[in-house]
Amino acid sequence: PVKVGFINSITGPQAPIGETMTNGMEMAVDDLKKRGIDVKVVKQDDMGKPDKAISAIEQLATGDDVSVIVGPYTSACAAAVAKQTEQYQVAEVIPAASKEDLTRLGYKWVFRTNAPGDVYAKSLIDAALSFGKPKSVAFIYESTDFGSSLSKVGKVYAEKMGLKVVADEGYQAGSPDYRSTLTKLKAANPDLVFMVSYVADAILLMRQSREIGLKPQAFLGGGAGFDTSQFEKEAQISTNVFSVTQWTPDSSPAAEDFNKRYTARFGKRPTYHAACTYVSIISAAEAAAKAGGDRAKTRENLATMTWNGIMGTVHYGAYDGFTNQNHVQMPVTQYQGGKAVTVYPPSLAKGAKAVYPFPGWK
Amino acid sequence: MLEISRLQFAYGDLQVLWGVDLSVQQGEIVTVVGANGAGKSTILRNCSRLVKAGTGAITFQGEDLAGLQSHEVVARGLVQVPEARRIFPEMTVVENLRMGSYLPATRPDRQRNMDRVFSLFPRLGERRKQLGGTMSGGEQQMLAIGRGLMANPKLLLLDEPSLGLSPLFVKNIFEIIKQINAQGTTILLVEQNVYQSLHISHRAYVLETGRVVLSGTGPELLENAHVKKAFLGI
Amino acid sequence: MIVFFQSLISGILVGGIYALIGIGLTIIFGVMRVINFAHGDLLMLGMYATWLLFKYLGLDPYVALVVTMPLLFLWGALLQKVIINRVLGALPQNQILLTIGLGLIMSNSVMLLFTSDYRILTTSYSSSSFSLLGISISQPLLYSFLVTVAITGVLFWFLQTTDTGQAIRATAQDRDAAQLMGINVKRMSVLAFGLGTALAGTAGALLAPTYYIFPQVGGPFTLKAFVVVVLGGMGSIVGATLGGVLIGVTESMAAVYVGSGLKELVVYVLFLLILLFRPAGLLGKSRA
Amino acid sequence: MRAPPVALRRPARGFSTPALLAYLTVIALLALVPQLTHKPSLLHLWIMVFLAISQGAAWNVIGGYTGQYSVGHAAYFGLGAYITMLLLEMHQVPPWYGLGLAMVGAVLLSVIIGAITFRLRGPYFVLASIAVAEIIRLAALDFRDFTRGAEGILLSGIPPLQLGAHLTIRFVGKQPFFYAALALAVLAVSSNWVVQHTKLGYYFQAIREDQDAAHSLGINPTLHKSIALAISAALTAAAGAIFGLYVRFIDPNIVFSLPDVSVQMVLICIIGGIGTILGPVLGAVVLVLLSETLRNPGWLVQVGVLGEDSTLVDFIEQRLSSAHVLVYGVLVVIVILFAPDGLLGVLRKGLDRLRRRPGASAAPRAAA
Amino acid sequence: MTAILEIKHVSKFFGGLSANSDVSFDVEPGSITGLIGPNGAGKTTLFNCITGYYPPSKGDILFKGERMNGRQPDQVCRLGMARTWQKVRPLAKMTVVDNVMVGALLRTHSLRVAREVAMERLEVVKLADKAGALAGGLPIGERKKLEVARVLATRPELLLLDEVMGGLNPAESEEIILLILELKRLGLTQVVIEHDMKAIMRMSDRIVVLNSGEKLAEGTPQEVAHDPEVVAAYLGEAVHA
Ligand SMILES: Nc1ncnc2c1ncn2[C@@H]1O[C@H](COP(=O)(O)OP(=O)(O)OP(=O)(O)O)[C@@H](O)[C@H]1O
Ligand SMILES: Nc1ncnc2c1ncn2[C@@H]1O[C@H](COP(=O)(O)OP(=O)(O)OP(=O)(O)O)[C@@H](O)[C@H]1O
Ligand SMILES: [Mg+2]
Ligand SMILES: [Mg+2]
Repeated sequence: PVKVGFINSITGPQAPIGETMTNGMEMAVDDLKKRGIDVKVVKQDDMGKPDKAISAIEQLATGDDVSVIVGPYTSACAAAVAKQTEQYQVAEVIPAASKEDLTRLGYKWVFRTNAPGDVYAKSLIDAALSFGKPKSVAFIYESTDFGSSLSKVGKVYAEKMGLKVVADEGYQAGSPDYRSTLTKLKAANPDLVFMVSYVADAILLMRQSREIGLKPQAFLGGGAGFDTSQFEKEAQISTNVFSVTQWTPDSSPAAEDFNKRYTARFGKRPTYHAACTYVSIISAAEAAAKAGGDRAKTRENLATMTWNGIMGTVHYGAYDGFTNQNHVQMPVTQYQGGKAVTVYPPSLAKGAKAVYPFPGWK
Repeated sequence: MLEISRLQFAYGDLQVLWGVDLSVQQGEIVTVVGANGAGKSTILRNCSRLVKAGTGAITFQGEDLAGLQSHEVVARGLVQVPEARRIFPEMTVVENLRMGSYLPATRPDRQRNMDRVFSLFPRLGERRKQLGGTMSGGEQQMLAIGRGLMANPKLLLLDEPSLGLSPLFVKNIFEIIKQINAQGTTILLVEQNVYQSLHISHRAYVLETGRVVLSGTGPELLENAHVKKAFLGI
Repeated sequence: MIVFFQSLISGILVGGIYALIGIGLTIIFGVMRVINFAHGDLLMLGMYATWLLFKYLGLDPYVALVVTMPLLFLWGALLQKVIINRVLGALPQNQILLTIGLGLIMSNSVMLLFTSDYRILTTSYSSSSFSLLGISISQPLLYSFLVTVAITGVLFWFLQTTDTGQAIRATAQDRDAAQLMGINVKRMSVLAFGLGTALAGTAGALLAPTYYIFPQVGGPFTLKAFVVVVLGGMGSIVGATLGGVLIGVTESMAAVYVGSGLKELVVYVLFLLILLFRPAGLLGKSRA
Repeated sequence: MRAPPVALRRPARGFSTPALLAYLTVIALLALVPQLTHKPSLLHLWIMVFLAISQGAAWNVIGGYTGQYSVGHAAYFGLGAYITMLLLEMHQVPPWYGLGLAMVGAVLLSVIIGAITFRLRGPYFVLASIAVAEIIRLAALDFRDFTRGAEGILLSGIPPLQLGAHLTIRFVGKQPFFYAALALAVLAVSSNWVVQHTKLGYYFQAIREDQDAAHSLGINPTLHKSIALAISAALTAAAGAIFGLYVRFIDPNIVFSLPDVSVQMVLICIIGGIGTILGPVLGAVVLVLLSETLRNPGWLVQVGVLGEDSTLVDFIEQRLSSAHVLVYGVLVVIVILFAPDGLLGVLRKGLDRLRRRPGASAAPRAAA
Repeated sequence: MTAILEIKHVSKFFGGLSANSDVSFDVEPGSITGLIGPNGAGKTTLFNCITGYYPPSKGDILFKGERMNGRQPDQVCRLGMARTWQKVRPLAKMTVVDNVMVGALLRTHSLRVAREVAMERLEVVKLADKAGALAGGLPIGERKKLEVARVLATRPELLLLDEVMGGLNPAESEEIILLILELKRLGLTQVVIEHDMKAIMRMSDRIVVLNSGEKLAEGTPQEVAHDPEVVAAYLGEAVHA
């Protein structure tokens, strides 16, 4: 069998996402088996800490002799690992870390499946501008690498598109009370509220927005917490909220099939982390299998092959200063009737119409 | 009333008591004298179960104390006023005294006992609201004795009650001890003020390096040559 | 102006919950001189208990308090009796590490049992509010605040006036001496830890309808509880209440007038400033 | 009554030649390790162990000897990492100067922090130390222009170090970091030794035991606590700097972490044995290896301790793969409950018992 | 000869309570001054003011002609004025000899010298055989001796002793009295707080009596012992030496 190393945040603060990624990995292994590719995945936990990630890569690269590595999840760990993979000459496929630099430093052995951070913001703002004529935007985001770099790009892009940035609030996650921040936002009266936050803070932010009656033309959610099944379920607050995502189940029949099988198996909707991991494992394993496990050849294959699957066409190429970067067209969804519906770009929307402006709280 | 037999005790590797026999009869004042480190306080701590004996037996009113916890011993009427006072530093004088009568059985007498303490130690009455920790050394000593009295003790163990008291008050304290005793409380006293304490006690023991070397009535021991030389400096 | 009052009100209401967490910690510290680093994890247990009762029995979180409080009390008492009791005489740093270890055990056991997924408990009033002169007042927060006020009052009365309450304080100050007063100090510790745990759990239950639940949720609350307690003066219930509200308001105001990212920073700076001028906290007895 | 278990102890130990020889031998042997093995994963573990030893020994100076239980040492660790990395990335200052500046910076910071926190005692001090470290973490997150905030700093490269005309050290692979970390560990452990065997150490311990009494004996507690903290901070900052350079990426939540740095440092000392020279060393070795084994038992196979299909590895991988933090917690609790003086205490007691058994007569220990 | 220690109109208030009020007296070099007074008279508080633990609320304290107000305890000790604690404060987890070495290290940097000095001082107080024991395990009497040995090791010129005989039996007190007299012979000035009147009368050159924070009397032992006010407030009956 081909040996694939898989570095993931099994424990630590990122564990919830790590778990969905493990699920994605397991689906991929099963599907590969059906296709006659026997994969042995060697798991390593990085606990969300870069020094542990280094331990992990060393063990995988020199001890377990894997042909290719998938992971790690967080940008911090991925950054620490990237340099090592260059040294050990083993390809690393990053499934879902957003830090742009990872595929901008010209690393030869580092590949990335998901779209880097800048795409999130651009897609959302493009979508909003296509629905209506907003004049101003407020940013509220978690002060993490993901949150702050996303909104940094977002602010630059918004200004370029003629929007006025009326508020810029980074917050520390883990506080039960964002009401005052939201009140301040409300006082600034923005047309768009651009939010970036992890899983459950998204729900908190929307609940408290409802409480204090914040009512812009649109709530734009920058992926992550706004793109989860839990958020979807909270219909009272999620309805009409937009979110950008790496992947939607309704984008293709393959995706829909994946969605069904995943939901049946794990009892919840797959997040894009799961989908991206699934895709990353598939491409890594197929590249390695075709290379007979040889690391250099595996790298060659990753750089040249293309895949068609649940994320459409996957190819790790060079564009806009990125290298070995899969070019993802990020869809924008809107929660309508308790479900995420793709509303942008029109090519993926399949006729669904966005509700714009926000009609108000029920 | 209190019967200690062949009590042995060690702190870790350090053996302190080497088989002490000692008894206190109802109504008595019994004093234990001995040099520093002889183990006097250790005997009292064993009685009040702050430390648990290695071997030997302690019975109080016929009941074996092995197996009992400190607070259970107190409930039986055996109350210790510890060495170094051990006042609750962040409680006021009144609160400290109140804790003395924590046990439900003593609560009905609380007010009466408190009045009695204030009349024995007027200084405490003047300082009802002062925090225990800020009282002077001697004041704390008064508070500690007063607190012990609040518990309606049957047997009161006093560990160096005169320590740090002014001469006038030292005399007072021995008067007070006699008075308490006369009111029906049996007393086991540990004192460095050998002269005064032997004077008021019915019986006394001399402890040397963890062994009882002498015992007798107070006056007897006062006349004893060894006691005179070793403790009275005569 | 509306912004000011809005943030003041929500600061006070959230401060109520902080106060409750702080009171639990202060009682534990007060009696056992143990800084409980597992406090947030006890709160987390309270949240899970509430969530389970809501999910499987459909019990409203506030109603469920009658179950969660005693449950957490028992859990705390058990922890104390079996484990923490053994380190009461130990060095403070050992106690700190012991509670850290216990916290790790609790959060990771919960993770094994319930996975690390975020749980959301949505009640009909989870995002409802009253409106008062243009200021919105969160319904769940208001309920929580009232519960907190009631609990604080009862506790204060208990500790200041009952003999058991005084005995808890006495135990805190000198365990040996307390034993000599006939106080069963082990029982007092069990009582105190049970109470502290129950309060942490209650805070968790009160947070549950408006917050989210996951195994590691406790960490930030532990820190917050420390700040609350030290600010108010360790061992002081009134101090913790004051500290909680003060911190709630400071956070809220700082988020508006300084910046959302800086609100915690402002809180810590305030904390240090107060300690500089009042080393024993606002209501602490300043004795070395 | 809680009686200290051992009543008699050797009076202060003097300078002992065998101990020094043993120490030097161990260092020499360790210096040979990279020549004997080229397994990067093994060298990585050594580096982690050395850094942990440095951190533990650094904390020991202030926590173990001086009795000030700081749970905020992440402040110095992070500061060290940030100063070195920022200087290198933004101003191309080579890290060997950066490291020195980091240590100086940490000392300055320690003076400020000391001025604030040393007025406080006991639990107030502990919590204030946490607060200060949190303030610095939050500031690092928030003052983005200066620190790049949560995005962190990714190192692009370390310039080679030219020593004399012939020796060039390139910072690739593990070796240079191995020696740097080893040197720091030696420095840190030696500092503990010096503290224990000089006036300074006596003063630190006196403050630990009773600050007021120490004060009345002519010791300026604030000054001496500040000295202890400065030593501790400088060593901690150096460890942070080497960590950052080695891992090549830092962000505030990593290097200013309360659980992963501040608490870990305390843990190392307590598990090993607080206020002793060997304690932090032992603690560091045990903790690093333990957490690594639980996280990834595979390394034992790689090193050759266990066979390829060892059941232990399987057990840990199968059963504990997501529970290793839980196991870690359980072990911490067990050590604290059953070995309150740390593993060194357990070892000592064991040795004492062995020594006493044959010919338990007059043990001439009190003299000397 | 000028006084080594001058207390000038010193007052100390705690809230509304005045623990010392307007206390003045001088201490002559080489003399022993007894400081007595009822419990709570303010004796320990005065020591605390002299040695820098409390700033006096009013008044001045001069040591060797230098003003001590505002100096920290460690500076005071370095200048040659050392005190013992009524509530003894052993460095519990250090050995007896280490305890004394801490004091000795004030005047030397060498551990070897300090250890020699420490052992010497321990001989003086007859504690040398316990040198290796942990200070925390000593009984009260030995702790007091340790306390004395430790301050002696700082080589003070003026020694303030706060009830070092408390808790000792007469025979043991006698040892301490002889020690104090011996120290006097060696030229050490001492201020001694003690409730044992016999001892005080025997040792002191002068006695100062405090009562409720105020100086009640001052004079030779004989004068003080027969002062009716002192008898009434403190002694209860006249004491004859
Ligand atoms: N907690 C303890 N740990 C170790 N040894 C102790 C402890 N307490 C007392 N000792 C030792 O036990 C012996 C007896 O002590 P104890 O306090 O009973 O003496 P004592 O007769 O009361 O003396 P004193 O008159 O000084 O109070 C002493 O040698 C002392 O060193
Ligand atoms: N920190 C403080 N706060 C409030 N009152 C205090 C404080 N320290 C001392 N006092 C009070 O000041 C008075 C003098 O106390 P001090 O300790 O000086 O007495 P003392 O003469 O040494 O008595 P003793 O012989 O009993 O030791 C006492 O009434 C005491 O209660
Ligand atoms: Mg005694
Ligand atoms: Mg006094």
